[in-house]
Amino acid sequence: MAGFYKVVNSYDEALQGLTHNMTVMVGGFGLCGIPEGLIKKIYDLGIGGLTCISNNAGVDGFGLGILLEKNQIKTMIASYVGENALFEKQFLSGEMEVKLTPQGTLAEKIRAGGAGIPAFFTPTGYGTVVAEGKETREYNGKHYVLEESFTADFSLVKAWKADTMGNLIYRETARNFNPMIATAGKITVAEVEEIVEPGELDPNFIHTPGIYVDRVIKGTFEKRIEQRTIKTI
Amino acid sequence: MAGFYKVVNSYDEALQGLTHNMTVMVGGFGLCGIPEGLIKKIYDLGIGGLTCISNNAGVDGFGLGILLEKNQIKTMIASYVGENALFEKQFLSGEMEVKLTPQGTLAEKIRAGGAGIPAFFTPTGYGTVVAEGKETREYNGKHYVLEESFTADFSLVKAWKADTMGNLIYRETARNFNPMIATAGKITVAEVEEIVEPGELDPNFIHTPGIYVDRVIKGTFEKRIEQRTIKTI
Amino acid sequence: MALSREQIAQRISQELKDGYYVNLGIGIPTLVANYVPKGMDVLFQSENGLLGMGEFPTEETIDPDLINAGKQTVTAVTGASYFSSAESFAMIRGGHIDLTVLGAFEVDQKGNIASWMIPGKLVKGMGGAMDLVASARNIIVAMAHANKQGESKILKSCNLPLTGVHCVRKVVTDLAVLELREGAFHLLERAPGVSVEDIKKLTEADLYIPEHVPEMAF
Amino acid sequence: MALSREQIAQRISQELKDGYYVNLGIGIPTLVANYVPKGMDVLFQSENGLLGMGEFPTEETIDPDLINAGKQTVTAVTGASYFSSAESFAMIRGGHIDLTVLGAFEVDQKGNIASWMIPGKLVKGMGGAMDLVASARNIIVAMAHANKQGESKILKSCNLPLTGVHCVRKVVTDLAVLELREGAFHLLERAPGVSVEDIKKLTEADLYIPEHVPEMAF
Repeated sequence: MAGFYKVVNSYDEALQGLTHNMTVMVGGFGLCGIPEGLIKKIYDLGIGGLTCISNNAGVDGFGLGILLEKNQIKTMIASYVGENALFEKQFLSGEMEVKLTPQGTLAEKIRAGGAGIPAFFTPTGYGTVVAEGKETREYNGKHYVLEESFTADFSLVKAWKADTMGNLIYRETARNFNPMIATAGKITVAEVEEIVEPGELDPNFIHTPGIYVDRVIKGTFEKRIEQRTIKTI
Repeated sequence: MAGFYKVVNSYDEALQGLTHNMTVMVGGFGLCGIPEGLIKKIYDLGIGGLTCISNNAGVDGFGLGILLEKNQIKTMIASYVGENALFEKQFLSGEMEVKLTPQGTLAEKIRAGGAGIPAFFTPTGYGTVVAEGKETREYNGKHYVLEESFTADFSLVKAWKADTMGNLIYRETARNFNPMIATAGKITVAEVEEIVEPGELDPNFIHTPGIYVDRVIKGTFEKRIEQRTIKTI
Repeated sequence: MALSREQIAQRISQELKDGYYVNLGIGIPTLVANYVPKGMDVLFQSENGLLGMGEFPTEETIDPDLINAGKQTVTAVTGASYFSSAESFAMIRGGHIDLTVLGAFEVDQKGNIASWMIPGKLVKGMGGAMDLVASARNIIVAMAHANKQGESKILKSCNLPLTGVHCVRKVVTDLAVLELREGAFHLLERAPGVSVEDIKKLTEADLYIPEHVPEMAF
Repeated sequence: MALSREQIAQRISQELKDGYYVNLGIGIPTLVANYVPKGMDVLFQSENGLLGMGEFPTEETIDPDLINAGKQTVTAVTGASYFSSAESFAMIRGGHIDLTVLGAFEVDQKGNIASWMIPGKLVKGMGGAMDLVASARNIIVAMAHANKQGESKILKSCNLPLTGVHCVRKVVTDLAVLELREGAFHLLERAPGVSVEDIKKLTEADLYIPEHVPEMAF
């Protein structure tokens, strides 16, 4: 299917159109399931002023952490950050704005963005700083906060396998935020471990249908482990 | 896992606790992917006054259509109905109340119910009768309608395979409304074609995690076809 | 001469582009799938949960678990995927479908469409039509230009209950191709042998007629 | 004597029931998994997208694609499932988790909990804690009864920024098991060798003391 052949052969092609001050969503939970090569390419290109939406912000020298070295992130939207010294420094100095968002609200805001839902009520954060300035409402005696959805100029995800038409499957907990992020970008790029021919992925078990994916690139992954824990017998 | 063994051996057990005037969600699209035996059992039990949430209402003598024979449905919430004469009669005579809901809004209301979202904004139905009496709001120049979520006393779904812990997978377009409905019932019963041992379903490709499913029963399915269309060469 | 249903579908197929994801409504729109230009790849979405709908099955391959939104047995093409109705309408509502083709009873010059309900007749429901028209980036309506009594269905303002507002962009009827621009239907093409005067007569809406209105080419 | 972290976890494990789906927070709550009573089956949910979290892996089975919400490498039990973060929090927010155990800096008699932010210190974020406390049907807080300066952390009203309101039901500290009923903490059990007086002294909140307060049994 020529019109649906989405494989690109270079990171330059993969990120074509990404420019300063754009909003970029990046999949992954900690260092698990992150599009390593695409992040590295943003670093190499030196694109700055980015608003970055991702559950975490990497560690010193790996993942989104490398973008801090050149101050490429202007605003970081995440649920949990500060696993690295550089982040802490830029956060405290005010060089970078950080908008903390509860993890489930973050996931749902991204899912809503991709699904054409501009806003929804959630119980999360009611009565806390998260609800400040936001509309609240009671349903059946419980209180809810109105949250608006997120979309992005570019969505960068990491998948296990893709076919050339952009259908994706993820592996284990490396799935995390990737499926929703894949739906919420004007341009969605998937960096994957393996690219197969259409028909090789079972249509019954595709996690992200190709309609959401604009470009597919085969990456190589270090898969660095953040907390190496081993059973002690 | 004793505590997670959810298989029941009779339809009586499967529907235990279902009583008159309850709200019941039923999976399926037309006659595709419907819990045939569970519907039949409601008919046999003669439970009435039901509020039934399902995309369609079956045909004469099959699917939800059989519940009309004994006037068991008081209120029908669906996106498309009237494929059967009995439905038409009860609808027009006012014996049954019918609340038509756009298909995507119906799917999202059920998904929201299971996901703890009491209400959301959707563009669907703005400017039509569907939006009458509902709050509307503008986001980025586009108009949206506030829709509230659905939950049910019982959710009845049809799956292809279950393991004994209630993990489910669906097959092809027989998936349709079943996954959301599985999440939105106080008690969720899955009628399936095959029951396997835990571990036999790939954990990477489970459509409905067992946490949503309370009871599993092995059914036998006629799988009646509504519109038999064959290629004419 | 007025176009047949097949010819309307054939004309609409000229609006397809390589790599388009397309949702076709029931009726004439379904026929568009038969006229995909050679060498062009298009994927059809069926809102019950299938991306990559193929042709009807044979007696041997018929499968009750595999139907389209019209509840007809179908097949799936290579590279297809199945998903839930919630995911399907997330796809639709999120604006991921490139082109939606659907039928209508009436359209008007405000871009409104009425396609689901005729007061006094049995109401079967809107199915997915309201979601599709509220969400699609690009909607083409396939319909008859007038009813059997010769009354226009291309109106200043719809009479029937609406399916959606401000959403119609292009209309292909048995007589003409119309595009809605700034509150008026622009007459882009006419059916072979049908005169501009014929079309004017059967169009209640404001109609902008360019100097040259070519005949449709097939 | 005050309980150790392990003993707090052990006491909380008595609240488990066969067939429970449980989410354990970071710290003491994680240890609860080590004390599941024999013959009882419990499934642990990890909010990054795993239902059925198992023990830590061996050097041979370690897998960077398989971590828990604390970013530690883990394993999955038989019958586990993986899903997206949106699905995971749908599960949490929708009230499908039977029991949530999490740590806290402070709790108060209105059922409020503060666990994510200390002004003046670096704020790392709330992660999934706000979703968990806003949604769980059944929340147990595992925490120290007082800080090192002997100041109570069981308060009339939390001082720190809140994680959630009106959500705490039960608190297990190094000194006591408390249950919140009608605006007061009821002292259900005391740690072995700890007197009711000791607990009263270190509890700022309104404390209801029944006639008989048994020692915890392990």
